[in-house]
Amino acid sequence: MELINNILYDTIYHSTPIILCVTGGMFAYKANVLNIALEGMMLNGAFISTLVMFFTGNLPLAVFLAILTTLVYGLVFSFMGITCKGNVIVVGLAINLIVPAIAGFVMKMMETANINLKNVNITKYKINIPLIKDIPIIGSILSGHPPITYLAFIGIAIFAVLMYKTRFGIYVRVVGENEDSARSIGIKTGFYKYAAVLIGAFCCALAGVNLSVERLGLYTNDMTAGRGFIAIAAIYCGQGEPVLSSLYAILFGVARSLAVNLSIYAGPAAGLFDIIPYIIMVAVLAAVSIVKHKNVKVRGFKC
Amino acid sequence: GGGKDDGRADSGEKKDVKIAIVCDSAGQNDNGYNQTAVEGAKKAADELGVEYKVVEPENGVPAALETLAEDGYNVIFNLEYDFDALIKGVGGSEPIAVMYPDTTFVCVNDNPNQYDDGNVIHDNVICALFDVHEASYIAGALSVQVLENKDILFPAENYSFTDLDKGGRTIGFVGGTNSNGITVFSDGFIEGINKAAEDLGVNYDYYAKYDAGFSDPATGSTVAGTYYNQGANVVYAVAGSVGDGVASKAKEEKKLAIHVDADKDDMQPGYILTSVIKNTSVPVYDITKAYVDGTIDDMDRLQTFPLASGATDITELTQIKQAIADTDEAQAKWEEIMTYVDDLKTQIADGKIKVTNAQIGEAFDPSACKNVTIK
Amino acid sequence: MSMVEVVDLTKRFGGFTANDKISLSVEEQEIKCIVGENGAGKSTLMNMLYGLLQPTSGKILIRGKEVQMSSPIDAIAKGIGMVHQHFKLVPSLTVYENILLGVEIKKGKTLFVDQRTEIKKVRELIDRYHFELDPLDKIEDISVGGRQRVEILKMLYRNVDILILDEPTAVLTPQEVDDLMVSLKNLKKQGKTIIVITHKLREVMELSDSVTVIKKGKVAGHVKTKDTSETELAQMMVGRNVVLTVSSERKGPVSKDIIYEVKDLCTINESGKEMVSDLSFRVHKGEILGIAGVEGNGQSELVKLMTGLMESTKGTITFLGKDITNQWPAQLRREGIGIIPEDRYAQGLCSDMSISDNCIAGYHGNPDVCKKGIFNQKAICAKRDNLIDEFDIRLGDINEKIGCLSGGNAQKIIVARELSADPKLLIACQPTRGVDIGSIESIHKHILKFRDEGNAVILISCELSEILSLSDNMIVMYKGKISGRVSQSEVETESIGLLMAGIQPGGKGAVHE
Amino acid sequence: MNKKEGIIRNILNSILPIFLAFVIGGVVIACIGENPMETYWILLKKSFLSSTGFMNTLHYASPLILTGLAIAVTFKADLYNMGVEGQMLFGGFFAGIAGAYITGMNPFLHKFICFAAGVLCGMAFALIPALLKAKCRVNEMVVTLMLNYAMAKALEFLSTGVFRDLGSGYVATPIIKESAMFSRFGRSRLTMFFVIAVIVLIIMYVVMKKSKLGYEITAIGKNSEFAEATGMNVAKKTIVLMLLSGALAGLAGAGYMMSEQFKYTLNFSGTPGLGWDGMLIALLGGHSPGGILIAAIFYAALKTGSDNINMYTNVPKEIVALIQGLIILFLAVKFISERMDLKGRRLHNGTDQ
Ligand SMILES: Nc1ncnc2c1ncn2[C@@H]1O[C@H](COP(=O)(O)OP(=O)(O)OP(=O)(O)O)[C@@H](O)[C@H]1O
Ligand SMILES: Nc1ncnc2c1ncn2[C@@H]1O[C@H](COP(=O)(O)OP(=O)(O)OP(=O)(O)O)[C@@H](O)[C@H]1O
Ligand SMILES: [Mg+2]
Ligand SMILES: [Mg+2]
Repeated sequence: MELINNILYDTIYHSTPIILCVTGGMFAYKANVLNIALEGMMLNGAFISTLVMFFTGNLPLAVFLAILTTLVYGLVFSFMGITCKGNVIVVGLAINLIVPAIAGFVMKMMETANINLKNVNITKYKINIPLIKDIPIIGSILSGHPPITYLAFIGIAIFAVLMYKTRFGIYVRVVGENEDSARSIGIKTGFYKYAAVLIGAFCCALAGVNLSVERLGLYTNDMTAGRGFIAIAAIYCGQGEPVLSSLYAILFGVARSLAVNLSIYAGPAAGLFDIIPYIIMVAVLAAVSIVKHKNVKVRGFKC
Repeated sequence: GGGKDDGRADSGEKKDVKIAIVCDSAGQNDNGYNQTAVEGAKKAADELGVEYKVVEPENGVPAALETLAEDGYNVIFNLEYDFDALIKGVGGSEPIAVMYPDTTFVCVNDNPNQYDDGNVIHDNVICALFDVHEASYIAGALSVQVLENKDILFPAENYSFTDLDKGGRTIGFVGGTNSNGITVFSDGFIEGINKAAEDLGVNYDYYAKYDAGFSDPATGSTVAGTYYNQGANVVYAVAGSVGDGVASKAKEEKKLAIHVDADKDDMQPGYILTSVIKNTSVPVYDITKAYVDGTIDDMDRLQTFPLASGATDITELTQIKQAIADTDEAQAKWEEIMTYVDDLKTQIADGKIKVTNAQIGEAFDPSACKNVTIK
Repeated sequence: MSMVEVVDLTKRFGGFTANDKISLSVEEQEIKCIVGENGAGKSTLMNMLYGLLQPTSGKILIRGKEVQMSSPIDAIAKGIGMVHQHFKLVPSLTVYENILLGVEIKKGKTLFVDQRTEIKKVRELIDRYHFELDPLDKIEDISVGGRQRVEILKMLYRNVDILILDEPTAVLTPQEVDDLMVSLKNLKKQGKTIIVITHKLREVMELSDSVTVIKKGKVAGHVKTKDTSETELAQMMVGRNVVLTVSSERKGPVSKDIIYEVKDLCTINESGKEMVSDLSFRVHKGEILGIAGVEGNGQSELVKLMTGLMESTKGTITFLGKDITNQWPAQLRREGIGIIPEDRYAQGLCSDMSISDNCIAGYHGNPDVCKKGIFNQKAICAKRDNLIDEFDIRLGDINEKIGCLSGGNAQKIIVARELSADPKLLIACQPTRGVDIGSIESIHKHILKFRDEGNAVILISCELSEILSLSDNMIVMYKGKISGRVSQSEVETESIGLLMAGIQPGGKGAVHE
Repeated sequence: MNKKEGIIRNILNSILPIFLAFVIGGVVIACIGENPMETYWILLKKSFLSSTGFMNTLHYASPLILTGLAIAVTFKADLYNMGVEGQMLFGGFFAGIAGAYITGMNPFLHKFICFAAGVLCGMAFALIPALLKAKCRVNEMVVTLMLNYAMAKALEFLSTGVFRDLGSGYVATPIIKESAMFSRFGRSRLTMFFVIAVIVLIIMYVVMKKSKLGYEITAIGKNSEFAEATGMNVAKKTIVLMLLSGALAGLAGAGYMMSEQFKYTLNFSGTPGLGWDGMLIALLGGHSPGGILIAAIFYAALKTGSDNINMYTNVPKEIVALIQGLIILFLAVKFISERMDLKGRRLHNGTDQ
């Protein structure tokens, strides 16, 4: 029972940053911009928020500056990739290099290898919902998480509405699907691409805050550990649909949580458990794809 | 960070002694193993007037060793486990130790510089080993002692330990990777737990994960979370930044963690029971001093730093002591535990207690630890 | 006062002058046709009128006032709307979303789009202009004609007075063309001014009030429609006499040797629906078999099956006595089947590759250009030069990308490539879609010559006149089946129209599914 | 005339970003009170101007050339093989195993076996996404991304388990035998592996520019529907290209193992990893073999430069990483675009269907 609760709680834990990256990244995906810099942006969010917390202890300021600086990266990405028509993969990879370089540089100047928030008690951030928290299974899913975790899940719905029910969402999709047609009716395609990337930056910053300040109270230079790339994978799996992509993110959270929680029973084979999340993703993807294409008689990949 | 070097190190005109520290991947500011080595170098610079250089190699340790030796550094400390190029030579070239016979190389944490028969291979290579298994042993014994007396020692409102008879006699271990350098900690730790458990007539469960990596604190946090939820009251982390996640989780769960390398007790004050220190500044300073004094050739080519040397130990416990309840009973108990711990230290120093040292290839025998169930 | 007036409008692309001092004027409530060869500069001119391109020099006057348009938004604000040659619709959105794209109706001051009102408005619009559309259909699911209507509605919703249509009929079925002409005339009655670019002179004569002919970026002449004829226009465009309908007259009867046989062929689409069901026909030596039908009745799938782009679920295809069912395009070409694919720039050519690369596509493994996997660049260039010579392909720089060629010349490259490989059978789909009359003439001549050499041709076209004039026999497809077979001697346009609608002439009612 | 203009533009386009990045980096260096010119001089001198330094640069460029090519052959065909890192690790790992566990072998044969092991492993890894793409139409980018992580974990498992060097204090496989090691040229670190990489590069040049396969790669990349319709079996070609890419990546890993690392450690390919570096190199080199060669050498110079700056100045090595990132960022953009009017040109897209 404890184990199940644990698995569920950790699922939410591990899903959150990925969901945030997914919901942020899918607008860029829909706008036909491959934002491979999710990883770097998330890292920046984590770094700046922890840094500001370290020096000021002021959480709102930390979150604000984390978002602001990540938006700057978003702007750089957009400017180089969209306005200057640079190769977005290269731009994204460059940002993924620059963020840890700057963070590493600052920490070197601070003569530390990671930033530890002694002034922060992360239990304080946890929202324990009365009554619900005592219900077995549901309690560990719904209660005891920090605010951004709740935001992330609420965000799925908000972004789904934004994507499908508002003009903004329609335009982003139009820009991605047929830039010519968008231009021919005078939609400022650049603006929507910028906006899509910046939404991504915003969410990634929150993901970073969640990962560092809220959950751990510390920052280390590769703490994002590839979560941004996993998010990209989830976005592709879900083809940028908010709910579907988020489900893939959660799937990953489940797999990861299972891997961590079950590995303590696995003895020497525990090392192999870490492979599970990735294999599950691939297997699910393959299964979905096979079902989807079972009737396709057209050859080639354009269908 | 940085040293005093001014970029003209290759002029070769200076007669001054130059030493270099080649860091491992954690980097010079790791608040641990590398950093203390740098502190040792600083101390040597201040007191002995040597020049020092700290290098964080990008293209591998061998390349850095070679370049430094080429540039006339006299003593080069290698904190990374990569010794093949130095001792054996790779790719058809001579060992670096042979290429630069006038340079003294120091291998920290391992003893690759001996033939199977125990004879030294290169005279200009010194190896420094820390008996961290002994410090871990103390940490293990301390954990049990503290847990068994937790209700007396700690104010109930600050901690939420699992009851001892409801699975609270559980201790976890999170290791970065499954290597001798890590298991040496775990083995000593288990033996220490076993010793104290035996003395108190109780039985402990032991969880261990040896592949948590060194960089993702979130992994440390979740693994520790799992342990704590399984009833563990202490988790010992030997996994770099992952350990920071463990410590953070300890605070979150209001339980205890044990950290490693440097005194990190103040990272989450009150929730880090102790840290197992590996004080690399001692060998760095000592060997540099020997070089400056000209006595380096008389030194043993294998330098071991046991518990008694002070280079490895647990911390002074000042942080945790502040968390102890202000009652007389608690204070008295604490003193009692301290006595117990000091006694163990003496016994180890005297050789009465022998702790398994995986670093030199000794095999750990779980069946000898009857009071610990390894899960 | 003229509605639109263009004075000395010039557009240069680098060193190339696409429009050279063009002047023309369009009166209010007039339908103006603009004709000219491929690459003459028609689209360029219209794009300037719509603000998509900016003129290098010259003036545009709307209702007598000079205007500067930097984007389509400006153009729409000035009452100009355009339906492009290549539709600018978003396939995954619905009809109503596409129509209202850019002018969405919001719920009050919120961010949300008021979908209900939008749908209602679009319904009203559709009813007002008597267009046949369902606002809730997705664009990717509707026919080409439907898409065109959406494009037109998109402009009408924006209340434009001047409507520009760039080759609106190139992809429409005859029925749809007729419907469109009726609609356009209606619009004119309702006060709109319309500019139409087309290659089809019949439509020009039927629809327009006046015609402007453009040749190589310059105006070759303005005429009133009632004062001119198709032949005169053709002469003006091409600069020589053009045979408007090449006669397929043959020297003798079709041979009895069967070259190609399709038997009980079936296939399904993604959702599992049978798109081609139990289809059978034969092609003989020296025969042109035309396949007619309204788009969406399985021709496209049939073509994919015949050209190796799709797999069948049942049935066989035999070629020269050999079973070639489900073979890949490379194998088919090696067997001796030449393929002119349906979509020139999607399947026939690669716009981003050079002319020589495109000249060997499909035959790039042949020993004459490729030995042991390595290309013989000299042979490739020689082959390219041969094709260009032989088929009179006109291009500027030989090292240009294919995408820079005009439609007609690009199409001629495909025809040249496929015929030069000496196939026994040519599968030609829409071989003259969007191609100017001069090129149509030459492509048709090549096809007939190929047949007369004793080879067979399967011709699939939604241009009924093309099928009627070229083919010896024809079959009509309806809902994946053959609804009728006719030979040229007994053909009547009307009965074919009925067959295409699934009705057997003689009042026998609909063909069974 | 036109060509000349293009060349000048290309040169400017590559120099300007580098210049800009160094200026920004210089400002940062100056801000921390160090001398930027001196720092850069060390970078230049140690990476290019001394013969040993230059040879070392070439040495570190060798695996990058191969991973760059591995990326280029797939990216050019519009296939996103993000798994080059994993393929390289896999290949390197088993080349190391073959090198360590096979004894008493003729050195030439031994190296050949190691290379074969590396190439086969690289291909085996690549086969999974290739088959999934070709047979089930699964997005290869996602699969390769996922498998990278899975591979790193699996190799960690193997190197801490069955293949662990028990004598080593950290996680490492046993060191490879002398017969599997490439020996250096003189005092530099350069080995035959560089020559092999260059030979492979030349072969790939011919393949990509002059061969049927190269033609097909371009066609599939530019328009896969066209490719399919003109008889290139895209599914089959996908498998071929992924295997080729995997083989190149495996070769890179094997060569790196035999010329530099000699054993597999958890830090085998460094950060961000040779496969990821390869991606940048392929993109910067415009997917063309010549460009890849230049980009790889340049990138390797920065890498060695990083160590040298670290060793000879007090500038933290993060500065080099920062400059590296900035260069890449700026290189992504063509500062001097083609003639404006050419830029606006749209190619026909065909009728809308
Ligand atoms: N953006 C551009 N850049 C350079 N050249 C262009 C551009 N757009 C068109 N052209 C060239 O200008 C000429 C006129 O093109 P345009 O599209 O106006 O011809 P068109 O008369 O519409 O032909 P079609 O009947 O084939 O549609 C062609 O030679 C074309 O290659
Ligand atoms: N037109 C041709 N005439 C004669 N032989 C040909 C011709 N085209 C191809 N071949 C040869 O037939 C053999 C099989 O051709 P095929 O194209 O199937 O080869 P492949 O290896 O499958 O090529 P691809 O990679 O293009 O699929 C090859 O040896 C090829 O050289
Ligand atoms: Mg046109
Ligand atoms: Mg073939």
